Amino acid sequence: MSEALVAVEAAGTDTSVPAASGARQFWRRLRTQRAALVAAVVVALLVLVALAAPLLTAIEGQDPTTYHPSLVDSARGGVPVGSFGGAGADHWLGVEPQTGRDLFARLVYGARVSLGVALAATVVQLVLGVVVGVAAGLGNRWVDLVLTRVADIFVAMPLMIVALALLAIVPAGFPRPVLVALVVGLVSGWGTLAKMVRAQTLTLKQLDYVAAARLSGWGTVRIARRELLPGLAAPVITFAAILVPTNITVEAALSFLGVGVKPPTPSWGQMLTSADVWYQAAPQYLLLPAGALFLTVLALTVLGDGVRTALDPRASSRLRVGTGRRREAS
Amino acid sequence: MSLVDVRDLRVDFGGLRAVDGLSFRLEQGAALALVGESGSGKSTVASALLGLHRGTGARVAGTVEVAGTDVQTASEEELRRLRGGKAAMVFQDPLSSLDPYYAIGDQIAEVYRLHARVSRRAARARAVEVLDRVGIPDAARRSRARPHEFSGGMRQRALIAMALACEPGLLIADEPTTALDVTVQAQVLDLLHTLREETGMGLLLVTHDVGVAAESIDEVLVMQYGRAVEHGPVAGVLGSPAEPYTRELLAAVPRLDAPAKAPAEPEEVVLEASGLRREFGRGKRAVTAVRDVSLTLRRGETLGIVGESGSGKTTLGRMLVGLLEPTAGSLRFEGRAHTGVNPAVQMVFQDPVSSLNPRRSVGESIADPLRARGERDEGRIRRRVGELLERVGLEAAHHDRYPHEFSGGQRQRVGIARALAADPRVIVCDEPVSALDVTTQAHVIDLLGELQRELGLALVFVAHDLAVVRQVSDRVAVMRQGSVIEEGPVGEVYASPRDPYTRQLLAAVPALDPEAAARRRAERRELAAV
Amino acid sequence: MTGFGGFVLRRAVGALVTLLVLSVIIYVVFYVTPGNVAQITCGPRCSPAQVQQVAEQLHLNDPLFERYWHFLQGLVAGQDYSTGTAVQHCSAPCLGLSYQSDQQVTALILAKLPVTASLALGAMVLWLIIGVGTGVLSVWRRGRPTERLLTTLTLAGMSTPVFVIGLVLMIVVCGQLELLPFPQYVAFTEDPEQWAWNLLLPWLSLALIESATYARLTRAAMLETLAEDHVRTFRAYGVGERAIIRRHALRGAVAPLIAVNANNIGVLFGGAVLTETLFGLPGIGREMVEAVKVVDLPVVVGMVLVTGFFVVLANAVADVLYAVADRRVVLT
Amino acid sequence: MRQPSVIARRVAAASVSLVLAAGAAACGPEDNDAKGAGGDSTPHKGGTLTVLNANPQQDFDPARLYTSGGGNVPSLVFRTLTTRNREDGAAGTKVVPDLATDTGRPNKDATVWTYTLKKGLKYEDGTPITSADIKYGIERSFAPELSGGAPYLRDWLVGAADYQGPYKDDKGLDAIETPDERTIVFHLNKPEGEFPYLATQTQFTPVPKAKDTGTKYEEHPVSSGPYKVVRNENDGERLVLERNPHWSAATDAERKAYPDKVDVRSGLDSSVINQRLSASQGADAAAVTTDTNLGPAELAKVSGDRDLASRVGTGHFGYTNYIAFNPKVKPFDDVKVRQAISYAIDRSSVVNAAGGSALAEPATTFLPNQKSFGYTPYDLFPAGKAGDPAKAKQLLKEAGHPNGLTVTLTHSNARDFETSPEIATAIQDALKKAGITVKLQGLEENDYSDKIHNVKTEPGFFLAHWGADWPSGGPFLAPIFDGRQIVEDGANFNTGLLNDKSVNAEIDAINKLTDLDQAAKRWGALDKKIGEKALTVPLFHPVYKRLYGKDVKNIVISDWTGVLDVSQVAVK
Repeated sequence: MSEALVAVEAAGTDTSVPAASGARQFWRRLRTQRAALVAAVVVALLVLVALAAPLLTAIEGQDPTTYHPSLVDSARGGVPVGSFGGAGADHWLGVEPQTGRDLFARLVYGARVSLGVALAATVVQLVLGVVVGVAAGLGNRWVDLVLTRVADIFVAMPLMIVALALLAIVPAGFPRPVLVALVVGLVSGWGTLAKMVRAQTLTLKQLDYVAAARLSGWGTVRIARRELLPGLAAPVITFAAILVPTNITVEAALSFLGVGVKPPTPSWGQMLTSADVWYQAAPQYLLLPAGALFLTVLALTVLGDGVRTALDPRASSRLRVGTGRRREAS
Repeated sequence: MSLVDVRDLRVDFGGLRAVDGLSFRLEQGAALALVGESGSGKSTVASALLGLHRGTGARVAGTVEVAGTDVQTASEEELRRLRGGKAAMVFQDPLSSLDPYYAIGDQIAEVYRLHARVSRRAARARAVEVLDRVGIPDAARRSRARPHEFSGGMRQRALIAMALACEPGLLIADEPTTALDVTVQAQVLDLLHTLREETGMGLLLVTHDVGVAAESIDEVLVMQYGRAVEHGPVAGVLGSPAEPYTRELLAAVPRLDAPAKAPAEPEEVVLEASGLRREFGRGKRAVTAVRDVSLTLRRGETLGIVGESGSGKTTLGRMLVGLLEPTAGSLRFEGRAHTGVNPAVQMVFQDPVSSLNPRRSVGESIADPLRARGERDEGRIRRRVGELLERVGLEAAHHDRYPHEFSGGQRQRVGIARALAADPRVIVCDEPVSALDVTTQAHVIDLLGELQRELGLALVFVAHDLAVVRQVSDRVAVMRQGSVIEEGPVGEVYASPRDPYTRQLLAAVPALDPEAAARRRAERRELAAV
Repeated sequence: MTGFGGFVLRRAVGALVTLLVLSVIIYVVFYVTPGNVAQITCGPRCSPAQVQQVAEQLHLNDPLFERYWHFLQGLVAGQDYSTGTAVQHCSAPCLGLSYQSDQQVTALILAKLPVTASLALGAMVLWLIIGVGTGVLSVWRRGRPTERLLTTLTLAGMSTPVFVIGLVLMIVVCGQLELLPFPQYVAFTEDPEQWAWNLLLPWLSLALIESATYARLTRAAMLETLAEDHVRTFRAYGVGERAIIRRHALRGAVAPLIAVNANNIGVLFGGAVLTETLFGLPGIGREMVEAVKVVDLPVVVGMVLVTGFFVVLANAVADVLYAVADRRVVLT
Repeated sequence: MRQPSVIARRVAAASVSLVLAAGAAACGPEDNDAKGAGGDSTPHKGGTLTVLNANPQQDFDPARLYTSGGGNVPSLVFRTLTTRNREDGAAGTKVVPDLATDTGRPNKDATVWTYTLKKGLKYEDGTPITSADIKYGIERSFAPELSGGAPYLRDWLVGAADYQGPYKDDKGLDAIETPDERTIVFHLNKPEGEFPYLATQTQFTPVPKAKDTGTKYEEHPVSSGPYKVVRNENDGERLVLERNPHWSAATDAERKAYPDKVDVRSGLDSSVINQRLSASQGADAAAVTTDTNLGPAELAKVSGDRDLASRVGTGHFGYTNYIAFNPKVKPFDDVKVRQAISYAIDRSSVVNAAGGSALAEPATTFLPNQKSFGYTPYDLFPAGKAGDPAKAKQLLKEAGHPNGLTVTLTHSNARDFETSPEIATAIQDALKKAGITVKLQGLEENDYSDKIHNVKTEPGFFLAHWGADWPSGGPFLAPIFDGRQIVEDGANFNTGLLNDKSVNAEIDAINKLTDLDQAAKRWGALDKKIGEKALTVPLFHPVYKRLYGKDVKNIVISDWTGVLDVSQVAVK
């Protein structure tokens, strides 16, 4: 998904008139949205599956790396023996072509890597985007100019190319999933976020309660932390909800180009990359990771929408040029 | 047959009853004002007249007949014919009530073509005609402009033009002047008056401002909590109100003819501004918001700063507290030059919603100045916040509540408590009551007065409402286009304004007395003719 | 400086700074990238002496700043180079020669750009049709099963990597149903009809992935507009739901659509690496990945600059269009 | 030379590292009678042959090409002194005359080789081909601007080591004499019985000096073969070849040149190439590929379809994938450890990871399993199908590692199913049974290639492969095991750092032989002798399966290239 969409969507969250808030309110409003609740449960389950991968595979009695040469037909390119890709009591979802590795185990371990990488990259993007954005919004003209320019450079940087180069530079000993997460986080997404946060900061900075905090005698850092950051939560969370699925697909694309997470570590993107040619001979090999990815993106998107609605129930216009006076609310 | 006949109207939103058994009639060509404070249900009634609650989840019961259409039972098609065709509505915020993307003439033409089967050209011509009718100069050209290219008053005229396009029998005006400056407000009210005289249409005016009502109508219906409190001819209701609530409402309205404050004893100067100037933007695009303003403020006195939107009064207020750095000029506080913020100079903000962080408890917000001063003892902080809350008329137990749990007036009290927490010697109040209902307004003004006497505070009272400023100030400065054009003791300035602009401003203030209103209207015509 | 001229000047200066810094970053990154450039260029069986000759030929032994300076000189003044038998001139702005193919990078880019542009612009048309159409339909049918179905379908497109969508489309549409021939790039100048038929599947693959974005954006912007006061005005004047959606709600979505679309197009002009690879389109993205793999620095820098230029340009154009679409916006 | 394109992902050995530009890979008819699909199997002239390739013909300069036997598409345009025999199977490993009248006349110790050109040879513009043009063609391959070819000319020709090509040094190479227009004589600095094989490479293509445009020559190289270049777009991504009217079949016994036109489209995704060939629609019915094989997934699909299966060829190419040890790194200095690993290898799971038994044959010898290489079967450390962990454990115990061992296996991150993570993981999995814990170290391709070919950074235990420059033991064994070919300051291929006097002496001795059958036998014996040192663990020899369009006839796949020979196919 496009970063710009994220920016526009998130910017739609109007903070100029802060919504009545508090965590309780937020949960109450989230609870009223059934789709979002279902999505939250799905996301929670996915995370749980990822965390419990060793346990789940232990129950199945398999692991994600052991080869089972006897379960594939070597003469036919290693297509799994038996119907449904060799699915059965031993291998719940069948085995991987060529190697005979257990697909269920690879899928749940893949969830670990894919979700882990995506979440970690998102954290990097959020930290960078918010810190740079707030600093640019609060800093003087030069700080603003330099930081905005830096963000621009990262927006203009082609992700795949720089990722290819960076992933080649770092020594092989560095844990690969961490590296992929760092590179994805560093190179993509945050520039747009920073520009959005900057714009939001400039808006928030004008708010009376920020002025009041200044009059109280607080310094810039404290004001940023106590008064601005909470106000940025809604657009930033919205942004994050869209960044996570984007990062999952970026991981898949990097795998396709051969610089993603390395085998034997399974990830959904890497499974998809190996599986697309098997679409005709062993369809389940492709459909399983594709389905998992789809479910994740769907759940995260719906949840993101829900969170956004809960944080900002008034679908108010981002373009409103208000007169500054309150409207009669009868 | 009456133009409007409402019988036993009840409107429920979820569990909340907004209108509760309201009945009234409006005859052809007559004018009725629905007057009430926030939450009285007056705007809900206006919407119900056009069936705008359909499909929104609100439950509407009772009978509503408008121009012969039973709104409750009418078909979609009948409703569409009613809306705009027989009864047209003018909304409060003229900017957001027009589509920002289309030319104003096109928007009027679009509405006109819905009700009159005419060509695009003819509809466009009609749009120019009505725009001209409401006094838009050079209407043919201006009809091609988009809403943001119009001033507030012009936009309101355009909305009225849209309403006029189909020659409806009834005009419903929902707070048509709330967002406007006082002089513009007067012009719009005058326009409505003229139009009614000429076209003979009925007018239903919805407003919280009794003064606005007095200017324009025949009958008044005062509402509270969704019910009618008092209903009768305007002179009767406003002149000799029967109900206590009506009396309270009227008493709270600041009047230009009320006794002015006795001038305070001159004491030492606490704040002195000389040659303050502020520009925004750089180069050719620079705009001077405040130019060469010099003021002095003495202990215990209130300086009123009055002006219309864009006059630079808010910018000046922010410079006085140090939130904005002046481009030129200097400030002296208690004899010493100072820049930047100073806890001893505090501010009370206009909007009680945006001036409190919605995500922090009010106690936390009030404690900010204490903590910033280095106070670390939680017990002492809590005690002091409790005292402050009680001092502004709230309870110490409110410490852990969040802003949204308070009403507007209460929130403004919290804002005052926060300002007080810094032990200030000067408080700049930027439109502190303009967002409040009149009764609440009066209470907050009283509170500020008490605090001033008790603590010897110097107050700067920035406002657009001349009556309010007159009520609270010792001295007043009138601002226009960034400069102070007139300054002096309240009595002098209001009684014998030297500057013609001041005179114009004073003439524009709505009067409560319908006769006085008529007289003023005549005065305004004269002033305009000059 | 005011007005449009000032805007263009400010943006141009900003873009120049951005691109220069970008090129420095790429130079440094590729300087530390592993891979013996001379050995790769010469071949794995080249002797150390030969590798040295090649390194000298490519100025690989010069210090980094000198090489960058050389690059800047070429950019401003052009440069001469030898083909062995003759001296050729690479006129400014010269981005240097490919280490691998000895071709002028500018010529390389000019050859690839039409392909990438064809891909990007066609895909844009399709995703706007599919995305905006879906968005409008889901607003019109809001709260009903149709809306949920549409949302789910577009999200399915968004969550499937392009290499999966593209390959499956190709197998089904070209291989099994035989509705279209397998795509192979035909230049527009050569045969416009064949150009379109052959690009249809790549366009569709990209459009299916991107349309979710536009559907969601359209829907969100329209719902937001529908909640605005001016829509209430037109409802109060008897304007019907269909006209409200068509005339007023959709209009409100135009400006954000422009912003997002321009940004996407800018990024796509930098090459849809995966799509170009899968469909064998000789575009910028694929060339760039190939160049990275063989550490062909001049090509990488040149392509990154062009890519970055298009992103910057697209954003500036977006700002202008945004201001045209929404006259309240002032260009800064 | 250039690295394989990223496009050639997913498919085993799309391009073999040493024969990239030509594109090696294989295809041969399942049954041995070379027949196309369809009723009339007689080939006719005419039609357009489409070639669908993954890798563009980026190098189309004969000086820059690194081919085995002159390449495939290039050999349609470039004729060389000698060439490979264009016959199916083992017969195709013979070297035969091309421009020359014979395969070369050596002096007694094989240090001077003399060739005579056929009469009536012409370029595409009708000018005659002279021996001086061949000399010039070879000389320009020494120019640093045109680097990329094989190292042999520089190593073998007298005084060529520091020669920088005719652009910098117009005196030329004295080692090549052209006493008259049809005669060319090569002076070598040591006996090389295999010189006729070398003369098949494109550097032996005549280049008219007047038409030489240096680095731009590849845009339109002057044809000496049956076709000339009429279109070359996007750096070799699209090539259109049409008949060269001045080529005469009478002077060329090898190239059949049936189609009137050859349309080469490259830069395609390998899976798309196979999809197109299997659909065989329109022009694709007359299509072949010279660089893409069926991958495992496609093989699984094809094997269930009778029609498709009849359009699959099988080919072999001299190529071995193996594990390399660096005996300077502990614990691989201990031959017992190396043997233990040899015993523990599970070749069936390695073969599966490489694509299954149809795409890979388990290898126990370093030399490819072909007669021309002198293949002598041996299995010195029999691991059976699935490895012999017991024997391995025993050896480890003897080596002083009773409790097993932890080692690091270095591999590349390429997606080639050769040195790629899949193979490494299969080995990791197998060695676990023998108590050897394997840590994987995956390197990016450039990094991998830098590290394993540098004596200072070479890891102890890594995946490697080697392919033939021509079908003989010489270029297969010498670069890897000849101690004098250890390169200290550049790309080194003697990864076992073996410098054994008796091995070196035997290599010299065989090189003197001009009887190639005799030489082959001795290479085979040498291979076994080296194998005893356990410096490598041969894993598998790839097998190439290739689809071709349904109208393609006269399929010829030699064991030299393993590639469907485009000079032989007909589409009518």
